[in-house]
Amino acid sequence: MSLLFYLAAFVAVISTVAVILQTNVVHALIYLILSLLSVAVIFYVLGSPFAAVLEAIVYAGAIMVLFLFVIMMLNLGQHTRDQEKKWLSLKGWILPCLLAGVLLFQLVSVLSSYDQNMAPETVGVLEVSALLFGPYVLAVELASILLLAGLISAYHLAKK
Amino acid sequence: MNWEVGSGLNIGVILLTVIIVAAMLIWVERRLLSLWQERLGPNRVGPFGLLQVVADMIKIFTKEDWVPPFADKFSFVLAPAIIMVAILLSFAVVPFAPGVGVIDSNIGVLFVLAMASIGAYSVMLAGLSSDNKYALLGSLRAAAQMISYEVFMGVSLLGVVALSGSFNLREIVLAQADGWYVIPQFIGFVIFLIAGIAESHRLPFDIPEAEQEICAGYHTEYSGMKFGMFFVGEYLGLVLISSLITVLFFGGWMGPEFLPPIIWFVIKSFIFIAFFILLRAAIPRPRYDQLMSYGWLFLLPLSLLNLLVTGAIILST
Amino acid sequence: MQEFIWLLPTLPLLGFLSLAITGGSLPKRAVAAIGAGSIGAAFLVAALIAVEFLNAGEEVFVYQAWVWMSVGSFSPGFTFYLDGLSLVMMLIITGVGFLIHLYSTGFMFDDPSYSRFFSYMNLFVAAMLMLVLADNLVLLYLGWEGVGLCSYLLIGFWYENPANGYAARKAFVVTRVGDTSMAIGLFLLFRELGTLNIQDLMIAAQSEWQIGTGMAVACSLLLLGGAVGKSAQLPLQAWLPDAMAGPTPISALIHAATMVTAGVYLIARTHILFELAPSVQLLVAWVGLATLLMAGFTAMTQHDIKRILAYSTISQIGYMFLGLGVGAWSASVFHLMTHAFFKALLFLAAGTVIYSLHHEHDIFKMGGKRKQLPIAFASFMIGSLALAAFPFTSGYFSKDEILLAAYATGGPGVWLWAGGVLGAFLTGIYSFRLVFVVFFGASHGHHDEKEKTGFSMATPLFILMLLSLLGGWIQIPVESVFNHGQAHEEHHVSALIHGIMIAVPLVGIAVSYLFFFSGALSVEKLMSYKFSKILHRFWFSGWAMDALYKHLLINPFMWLARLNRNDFFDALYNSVIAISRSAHGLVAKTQTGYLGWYLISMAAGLTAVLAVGVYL
Amino acid sequence: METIPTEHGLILAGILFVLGFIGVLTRRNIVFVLMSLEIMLNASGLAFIVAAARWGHAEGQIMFLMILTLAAAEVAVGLGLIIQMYRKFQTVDISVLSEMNG
Repeated sequence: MSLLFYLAAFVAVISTVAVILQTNVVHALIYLILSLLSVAVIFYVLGSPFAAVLEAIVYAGAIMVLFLFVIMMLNLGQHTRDQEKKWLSLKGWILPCLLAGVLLFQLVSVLSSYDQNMAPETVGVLEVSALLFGPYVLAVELASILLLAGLISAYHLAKK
Repeated sequence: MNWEVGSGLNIGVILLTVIIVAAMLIWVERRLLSLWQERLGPNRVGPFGLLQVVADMIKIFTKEDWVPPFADKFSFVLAPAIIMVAILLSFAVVPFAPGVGVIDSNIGVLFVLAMASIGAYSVMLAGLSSDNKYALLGSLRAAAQMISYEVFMGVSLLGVVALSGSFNLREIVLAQADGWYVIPQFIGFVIFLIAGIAESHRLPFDIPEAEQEICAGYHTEYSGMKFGMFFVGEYLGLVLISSLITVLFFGGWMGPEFLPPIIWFVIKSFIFIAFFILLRAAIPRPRYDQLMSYGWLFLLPLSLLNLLVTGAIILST
Repeated sequence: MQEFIWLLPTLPLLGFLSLAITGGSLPKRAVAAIGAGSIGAAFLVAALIAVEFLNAGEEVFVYQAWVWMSVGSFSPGFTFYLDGLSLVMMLIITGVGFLIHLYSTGFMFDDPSYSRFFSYMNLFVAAMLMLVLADNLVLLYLGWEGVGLCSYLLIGFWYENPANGYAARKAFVVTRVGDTSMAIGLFLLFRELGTLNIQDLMIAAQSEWQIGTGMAVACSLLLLGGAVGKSAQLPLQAWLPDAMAGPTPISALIHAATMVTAGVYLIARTHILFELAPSVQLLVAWVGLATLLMAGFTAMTQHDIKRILAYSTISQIGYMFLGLGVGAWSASVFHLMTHAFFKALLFLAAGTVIYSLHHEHDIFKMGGKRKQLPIAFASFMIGSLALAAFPFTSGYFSKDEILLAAYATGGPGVWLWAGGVLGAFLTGIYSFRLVFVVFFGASHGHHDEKEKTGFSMATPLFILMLLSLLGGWIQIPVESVFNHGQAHEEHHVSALIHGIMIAVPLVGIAVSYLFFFSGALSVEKLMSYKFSKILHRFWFSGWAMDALYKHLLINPFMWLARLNRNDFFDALYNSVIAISRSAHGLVAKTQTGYLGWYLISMAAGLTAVLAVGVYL
Repeated sequence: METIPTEHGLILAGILFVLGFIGVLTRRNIVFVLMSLEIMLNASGLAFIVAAARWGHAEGQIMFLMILTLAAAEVAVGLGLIIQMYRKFQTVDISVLSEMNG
């Protein structure tokens, strides 16, 4: 299982790197879906099958489809790809990479002091749902309100 | 994570069988259609024209694997693979019979839904990468249709899940020992049936590939083996939906003792396959907007109501 | 019945509230019913209370509605105090007020803001009742300010015309000067004597202060300032003539029943305080005398019918102050009452004249109207007779009492008496000048409509005519308030003095007759002298008071304001603004508008914060 | 079954987060920016799942569900904005949105 974890982690990192390096939006999106699916695999390995499936259904299956939809509507042709190439100059990468490197260094230096293994047991749908509709029912309500707000504002924004 | 059912043999046999069955369905469909339309159908190659499928395969395999120069090659090649992979992966959780199946997963139903949603990318990428307006239109339609009907499909299944108390397809089958879920969950069954047809964009919901309007829709530019994958993928979807209906609503492999369980499963599934082919022969295609408004304005409220009533009854008993 | 005294201010207040809340959506009949009805009901209550009060032997009655506020030992209540003085006042206010309201229902009927008019009027009466019934000076001050507010609202009632707004502001600001003085007086009284309950205050003042102590002088001077402002005496009389901008019934209300009498009431109410400061009391008398003469001379020269009446009011209030100054408290209150009758009558009659003549105010454009406007003519006749103190009319008795009291004080009293008699002579001239010019002589003929008086307008006139004629026989029950057990002293003076006092107004009327009726003496001839011309201009401008104020107060103030415009403090504040502006400019430079720049800044900040969190 | 150290999961989340971070900073195409934001959100969700696995509790998954909801709402609004922007400026370059400078 840990092999599966490291494999999926490798795929996730590689495909994420591909996402931020791509010039073609559609390809980047495909890599992003791949990254999300490998994260879903990681979820499964880490004993959260429900989260894994939701990652695949909602994240990879619904949210990314929306992206694809919008890309279809934007009608980005070859010239945008050339433009992307032009924008991705080396100069633009230095400062962000420096910052990100510092950030990563900080994160790693904080996190690596934490050495404990993850519990191997699986937490299934039933446990999550019981908790979700028990003590966290308010969070469910809040989430639904958030979604409603998102729905309304998206409808309003996309209207002509 | 239960691996006791799955073995190398199981995986291989099921994969092959499913693909072959799907391929054979091409012949079955043509023969059945001609039967209902009072004509002969393919009957020249082999006995009853059975070898027609083999001939078609040879033709498809040997055709030139051509990618149009204006297409986006990466996604163009990826698209047909996605639908095959997604649907074949879905079969992994289907319990055909005791001991016949790949994974006995606790999240089987959800896994099927996840794969269905991944399958939507196939048509979208195909249409987008073809750089062809018919293909783009077809893929837009397909994407909207599939995303919409995924919702009702998922919600209609939840009644069954609530009754059986599990997402595990095998346990769902076992829970139907006392009675098939088609009786308490008839509304759920009907919605799942309709959503399943739309999901696999079979006739009459084949709006993404409506020939009269937009050529062949999203696979207009495809030919050779890549077209074959779309083609077989459609029949794979047909088989998948039929077997899911059998598992979820009609007691799966269970039946009287005189036949082995796998045979019961095949019989039940085939009835639905035949039903789908009959639908193709009988019902005309609706308009695109009719399809969408039918789904959102009728099926969604209905499925939610069904879920609500089911939940209320379960809680009260 | 006396315990229903709280109904008195409440009824008009309810009328005001219901009219204000409905905001003009009621039909006019309903508005009239509410507006006049609430005052009528209040008058009914007042009359019943008066009957009981007189039957019970004039006992003081105190009714506490609730405690208004309670801060330490200071706890003024909504407490109503009923004695002879407040009884007389409340009867005048509700009675005359009701007649004016009744008149207004007809007079204002064509006005689009009918409901607003009555709501203001009701509030006015409510505030005035609060003022006269208050048992402590805080509640009195509430009514005092309420009256001021309502006068502002009513004078500026036709607010579309900027001149009316100006007049309203002028009335408000000028009376504010007096109000401020009065407020300071209240603070001083509370600080010195620790209470503002009027009766306790009087007792405390009597026991703590010697006659003529500085504190008593200061307090009574400050209160006098308030009274002078409200009652339009010198030097704060300037607002009253301009207050004619409002509708005529308002003038009647302000002059007869409410507002200007408030100052007289205040001094009468706190007369013990004034008795402790004889110099101030004498000052009151001199102020009254100066005012009455000034107003009398001015009234002789005016053309506007309402301005003549306004100056005559100032003059008559001057008589009241004169009375107060010489200690003739009850005579002053008596004159207040009779004045309420005939001045209300005159104003309402003037309203009828103006109403019938399409808002013509200039008396020289009227003329010969006695046939055309018989009721108004009768009213003016009777009202002017009473005003000029024609024997045995109501004004005769009250004015007589005041002048006799002035004469009886001796010393400067003779001079006060002489001035009062001169004022009576002037009164005779200007009141009959008005009557002769408007109702006799040649008709100017371009207004020949019939008199427009319906039932609602004629009835109050008749009642007031009756009261003006016979009001002198009324005995007002105020002796117990002012005399403190001493017997009422009769003024014994020679028949000569009596004769002079009867004759002088008649002489004034006769002079007026010669000038304006028979034509034996000619105004034109008189005006041909340069000296009289200058005098006329001087008098016409109200003794140039407005110009005086302009040069004395307004111009220096404007100069100071201009001087202050660019002072040091402004520079200080401006520099603060300039510094923050430039700092803002610096910060604004970081706002390039480019999303990428923002993101980089955000990321750098995030990294820095994390670094602080991780390594510190 | 061998176990996985918690820090490895967390470091993976960190790496993904930083990658998304770089994407947000470098890209000028607003679609890419939004996608990078999704990567960052997903990385934080991964951190929650790792924590859930560490303690064997369901709360981490619940938090992931909340993040999922948030992402869905955010993407709906964000994509609506992108469409509006494209309609108005005919480009997806974020640097054209520079009118709000001080």
